[in-house]
Amino acid sequence: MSLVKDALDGVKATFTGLATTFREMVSPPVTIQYPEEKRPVRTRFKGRHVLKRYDNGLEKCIGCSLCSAACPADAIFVEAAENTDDERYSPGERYARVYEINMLRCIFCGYCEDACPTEAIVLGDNYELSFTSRRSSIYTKEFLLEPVPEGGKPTPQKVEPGVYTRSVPVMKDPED
Amino acid sequence: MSKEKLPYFLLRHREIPDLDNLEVYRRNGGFQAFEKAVTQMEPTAVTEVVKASGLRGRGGAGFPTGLKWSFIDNKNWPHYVVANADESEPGTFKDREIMEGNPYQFLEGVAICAYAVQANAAYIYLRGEFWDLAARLDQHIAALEAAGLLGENLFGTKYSLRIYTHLGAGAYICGEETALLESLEGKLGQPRLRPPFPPSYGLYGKPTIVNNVETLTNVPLIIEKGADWYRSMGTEKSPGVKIFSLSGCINKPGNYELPLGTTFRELIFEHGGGIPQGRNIKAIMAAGASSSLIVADERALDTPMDYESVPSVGAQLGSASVIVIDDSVSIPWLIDKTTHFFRHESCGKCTPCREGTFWMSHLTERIANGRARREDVELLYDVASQIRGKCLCALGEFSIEAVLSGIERFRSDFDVAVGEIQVAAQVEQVPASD
Amino acid sequence: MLAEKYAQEIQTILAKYPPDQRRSAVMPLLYLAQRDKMYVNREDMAEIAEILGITPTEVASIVGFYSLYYEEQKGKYHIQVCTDLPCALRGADRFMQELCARLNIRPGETTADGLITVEPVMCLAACDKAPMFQVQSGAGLSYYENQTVESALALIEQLRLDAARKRGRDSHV
Amino acid sequence: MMAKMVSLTIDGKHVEVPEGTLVVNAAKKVGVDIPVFCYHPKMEPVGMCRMCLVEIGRPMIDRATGQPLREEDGSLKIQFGPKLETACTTPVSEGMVVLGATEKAKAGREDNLEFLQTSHPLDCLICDKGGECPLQNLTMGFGPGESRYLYDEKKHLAKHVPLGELIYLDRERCIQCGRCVRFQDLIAADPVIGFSQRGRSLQIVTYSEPGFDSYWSGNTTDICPVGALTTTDFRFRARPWELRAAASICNHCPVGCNLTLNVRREAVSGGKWVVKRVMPRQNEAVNEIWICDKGRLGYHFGRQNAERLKKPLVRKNGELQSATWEEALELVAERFQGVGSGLITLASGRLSNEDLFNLGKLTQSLGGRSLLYTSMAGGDLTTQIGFAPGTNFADMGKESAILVVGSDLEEEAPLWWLRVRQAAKRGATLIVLNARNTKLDRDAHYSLRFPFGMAAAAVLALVNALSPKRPELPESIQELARSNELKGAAKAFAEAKDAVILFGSDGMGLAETQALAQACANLLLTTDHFGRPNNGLLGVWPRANDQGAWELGWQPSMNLPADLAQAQALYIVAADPVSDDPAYLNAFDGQKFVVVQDLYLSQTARLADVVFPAQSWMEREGSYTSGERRVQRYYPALQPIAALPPRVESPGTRRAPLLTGLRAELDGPQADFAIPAYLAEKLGFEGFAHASASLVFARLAAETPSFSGLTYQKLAEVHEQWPIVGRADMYYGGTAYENTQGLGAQLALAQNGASLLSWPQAADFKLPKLGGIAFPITRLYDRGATLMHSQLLHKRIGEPYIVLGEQEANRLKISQGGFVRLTFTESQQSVVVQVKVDKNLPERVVLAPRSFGLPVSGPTPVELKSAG
Repeated sequence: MSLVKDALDGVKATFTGLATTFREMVSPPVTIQYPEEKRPVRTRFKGRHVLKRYDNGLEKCIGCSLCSAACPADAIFVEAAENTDDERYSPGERYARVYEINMLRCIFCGYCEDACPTEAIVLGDNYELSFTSRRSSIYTKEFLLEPVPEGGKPTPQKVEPGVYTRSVPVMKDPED
Repeated sequence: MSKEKLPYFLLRHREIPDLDNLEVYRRNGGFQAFEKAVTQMEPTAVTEVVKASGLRGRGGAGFPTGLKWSFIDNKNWPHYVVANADESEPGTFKDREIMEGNPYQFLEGVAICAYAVQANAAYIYLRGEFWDLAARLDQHIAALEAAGLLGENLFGTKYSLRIYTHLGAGAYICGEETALLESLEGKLGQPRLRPPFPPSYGLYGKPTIVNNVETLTNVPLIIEKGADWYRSMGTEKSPGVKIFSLSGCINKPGNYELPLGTTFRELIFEHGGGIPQGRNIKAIMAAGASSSLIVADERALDTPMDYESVPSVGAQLGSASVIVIDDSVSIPWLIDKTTHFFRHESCGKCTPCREGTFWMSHLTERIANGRARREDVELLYDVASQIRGKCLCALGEFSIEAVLSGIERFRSDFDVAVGEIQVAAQVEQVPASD
Repeated sequence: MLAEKYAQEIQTILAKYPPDQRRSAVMPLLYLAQRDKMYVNREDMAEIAEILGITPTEVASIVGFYSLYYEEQKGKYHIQVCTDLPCALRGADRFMQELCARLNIRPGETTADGLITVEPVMCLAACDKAPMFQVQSGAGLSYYENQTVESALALIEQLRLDAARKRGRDSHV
Repeated sequence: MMAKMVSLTIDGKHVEVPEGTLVVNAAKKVGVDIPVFCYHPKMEPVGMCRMCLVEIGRPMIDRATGQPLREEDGSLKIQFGPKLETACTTPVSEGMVVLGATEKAKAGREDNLEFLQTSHPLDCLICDKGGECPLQNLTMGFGPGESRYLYDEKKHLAKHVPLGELIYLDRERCIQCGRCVRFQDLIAADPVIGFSQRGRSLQIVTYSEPGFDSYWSGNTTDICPVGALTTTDFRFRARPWELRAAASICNHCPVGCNLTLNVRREAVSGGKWVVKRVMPRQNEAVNEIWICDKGRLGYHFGRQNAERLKKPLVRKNGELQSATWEEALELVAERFQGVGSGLITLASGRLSNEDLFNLGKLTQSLGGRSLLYTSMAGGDLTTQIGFAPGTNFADMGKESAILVVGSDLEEEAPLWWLRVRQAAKRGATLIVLNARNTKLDRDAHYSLRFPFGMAAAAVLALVNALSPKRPELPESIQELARSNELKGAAKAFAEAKDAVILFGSDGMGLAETQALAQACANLLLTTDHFGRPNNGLLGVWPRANDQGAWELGWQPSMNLPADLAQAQALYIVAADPVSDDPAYLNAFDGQKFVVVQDLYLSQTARLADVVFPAQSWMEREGSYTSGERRVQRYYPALQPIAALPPRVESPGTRRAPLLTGLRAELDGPQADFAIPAYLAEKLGFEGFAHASASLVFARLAAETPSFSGLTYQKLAEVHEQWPIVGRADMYYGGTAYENTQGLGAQLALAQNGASLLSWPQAADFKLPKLGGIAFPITRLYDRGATLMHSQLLHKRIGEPYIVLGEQEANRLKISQGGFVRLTFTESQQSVVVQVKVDKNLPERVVLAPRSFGLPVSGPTPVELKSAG
């Protein structure tokens, strides 16, 4: 009895296993053809930082260094300088002349994003962060800045005097 | 209260023509008091007579004059006397009339005060707008020097005295005595920290007596006729006569010299001829723009105007600059006027006054122009209360009186102002400017 | 140069104050400087500073603090209307508005001929005689009380005539 | 005399403080924070900002008995006033009860902060003060959290207002506390900024030319409780929390101000650590919490710029070419060997004690002469009767006398001017004895003028008025000698309990200052004012460590050009004689062997056979001896320049390179003390240390009597100072740094007691009938090597000029700003320079600023001709 039963169980088990195999044979594949093909990230994914611009092309970053102060990994280096109306990078007096993130140190905690008073630094979707040397692990401002939006002008801009006197725009409280 | 008309003591020029002529003034007993003081009295004796007369400062604070003189620091010399003729309180225009009409009595008062504290130099600090007046006073002083009533070795004694005029240049704050002294020293007219008070640390750091024009003008009479005579007028605690400057919604505005203790009713309706166009009286400001708004009810009208009684209706007598407000006036409009004034005149030295008057004036402007949010009246009240008790000098402290009393006592006017209902203001407003 | 032009006046002014307190003379000297042009320029401030042994900044502080001194050229005649509470209760605001309207300016502005500036000011201690104003010019300050718009315009006409006559005289010299 | 002590309680803490102490200070002493904005412990209170409001209660007194009333439990009955009171203006009184944490007091602070915020822009994010801002801190600590003021109604004002090219004003941020205005008026005595307008429009203005014309302007940015005032140097350069701090000592003048160098890595400098700003560091015995603008803004010469020497240079085929240290050292050692007395080592007081010690010792070992490169003598006397340990200007007041002679003190040593002035304000008798008017005259009780060239004679006239041993006085000083003013001054000086003399080199060279020092010493000896605290002689030296050089036995040559000309080998360190006076060119005839050791390739270095690159003071450790004989340590702020790639290491803690062996490892500039030690090693001399400054100092202390007992540890000792600054409560005293790295120590006086010296030469000095005499004067901002790298100050320095009296200018028909051809009678050199006119100068007198390229080392005959 038990022998027969054992044999039957064995067969059953085999087919149960094969059923999975056959099912997976016809279901769509999980793997994608990375890097030709890319999977979308979750909405709250924290990827590589992007430095944002206003619609007119001015940089949102005002060089306040609060991101750098907030960074627990000491990955961010900011060096500010003074804007003039002839050579304006951002609204207000101060802009980031140098903005660097050492991606070897970054832990993607997003504190920089939280600390930013102008919503200039945003952790984006990009997770492709390979580099071949320590030197190239330091992402510069030119690299991090998003492209000039349509209708905007690249920085530095020559602007009307007295228009961009405020560093921090009046922002509504976040609603979510 | 006796009703018989007293002769004029301060505004004597109204009875004696050409009193601004030295001859005329001397013919009417002028400079006898000064001569008597210098030749027959010890300086301290002069102070004692003034003390005994109960004369109190007529500039607003009501501080006993003789007592102030007795505080002069005799360890530090020289001494100075400064006459405060910076009359700038909206609603006050008495000193100007004295100095124009009865200048010699005022100058004699300055001289007696100077003798009492042994000052050899006295300055008359006039507001800059009194340009013509200053020139006339200079002539009067020259006349006195020519007549030997000012200068060296007066009346054959060792005492000498010079009086100088000094013009301000448009700053209400210089009516505050320490700001006045700073201004006289050629600095910004910002109040000093007190103590020390001027009788120990005044002009150029020297003991100085600063008195109002009207106060000093009382002095020759007191010396001439005695303290008891002076005490026979007015009330027990507020003896003497006072000039009440009456202005606003009144038929006969002007200066009225009356004994202290005269009621509001008598001043406004008997002397002032009542309210124009048969309108009703709504409120009274007893001390110019710095005063609380008194609800002009029967009780208030029957209140005697002296230093003790006015507080019973929630106000101060101050300089007795009575502004009458009739029922066509919107109180928010009124306090916008006063806060605008204080904002413009704040010297900027201390934070609550500098920022507070600025903020209040923003709010009152909004309220008066019907642009206010509902909570702005509460906020205005809070801001005004926030200023209280924190300022360096009286300007800031008094800038809130009209605001607080206005909101407390005339709340309905504010409700109208912040409501959607637009009430046509009686007087068109002019954009505020700094 | 003030020191040469007003040597006598300067001495008279300085004599009023103790010798070691010359600084007290800053306000009268500023009036002296303002007489010419109806404003005080930097050179005058520097010269007054020199006379008194203080810095030009200290002189400029005084000019800035007190409202009767001007750092900039405005009209030759400043018509300063008191619009404080007691005067306003007697129609001073309306008076000034109408006056300005008739002169085609706004309060604080100067007429097209550069002669007349109308501005509101704080209390002038003539509350019982409102509407009233003072006229500040090189000649000093004078009060005009119990005014109407018509009487004010008549005065302005007179001031303009005076100015024209003065200009004519100056051009002959 | 001890002040009466008063006891009171503040927020429940019992305090005992001297009578007259302000409540706010008493609170600070027991660690109770009463917030302030306008109050500053170095200035008289004004009670403007109303931030320090507290409840104050006082014991009730029974009018009849005069006794205090008591509660039932026996405690004092306390009466509180109806209003809050300002703690900054209220002096303590016995039994006072101060409450700063009650609801009423807290509400008062909240109210005030809300008021201040109504017009403050809240742009902390980009504000240079953000992070060390009193308004920010106090708002966090005591503020209402939210403002009810409508944002739209905020007043917008100019944010970029240059008060001058050094200081910027942000009108929006200003809270009208007046600290800056009061500082300039009361402490700096330059009321060149002031308030204009009134009420909410009150604003800071300056009408000076150039703007904010004061040597003290930078201090206003320290005490500004908001970011309204910023220096051009630091504006937007970094956030305060990103900076590291290294303790240092200013090396521009002999005061020895304690500094903090704030450093940070800088991308635009290629990622190097750089000094971002210079801040004062508290030392109440030296600079209190102030520094002058030269110290604050003139540091750039020590930075690692492109012009700095990085490698040794050796002359090959007539050209200076890069070489290895090994090569250069080897060559110098070889050439110095056996030169004996033919060697002259010429070094300046820009070097540290350790440098001078090793240089001197090497020279001595070789048998050469060590000469101090200076324009001022008299140090042999200041080492004997200089300031004794415990001397502090802060302790001088009533009963003290201060004589300043031959010195334009604010130009020569700004902080001493400030401290002397304050001593005079406290009641010290200040006697200013000069040939011309100086700023110090304003505060002097006796302001005496002597004829140009008669400084020593004028001091002898003072002695003459006191002493029976009357020195002979020349004719032209007789008038001064007979004056009652001088007699009064002499008497006041003699009768003062304590007295000091500061002598400078205004209008004088070596010979004249030597005579002056001797006369001053005689005056001190005659009046018995030496050898104890707050007495003695102070030299207002041209350089930071001149006193140290004298202490270590360095002396100047009275005839340096001749000495140099005769030498066979020269070792010139931190000195550039050729730029100063082309006459020195004669010494460089190509025959002798010349070694120059410096930061830059100076005019002198260009003539050398070997040039050693030296480290700047901010790259290394060392100590200076101030004029007050206080030895103070400075610490490295930057990593030294290295030709090899730098190791990533944090500065501030790093010590001088530890060299296990010389040669191949040596790279980049070396410390001035190390280079002579390397040479000594090459030459086989014993007893040199090169590994670290502390080792050198240990030897120095062991071998120099006046330094005996001093160690680096001792110099690093600190004690609590008042006022408290630089901690979390920087609102109180400003952003000056607390001193945690050492207050230094004053040198002991020479053991052998001083006795009356011979009278100095004081011959009659007559101005010529023709031509003129150029007298050297010192200007704070000069064209010397240390300032020309600070471009910020260039505008203030200006081009070379001379000063003439009105008569002289009229005679030459020249006015202010005109040009004149100045010919030096002896050398027949001539230059064209601009003229400034000072109406108080006599005829035939030409004032020639030092370090402006004019070869005037002492009174020099010149001829003048208008040059259009």
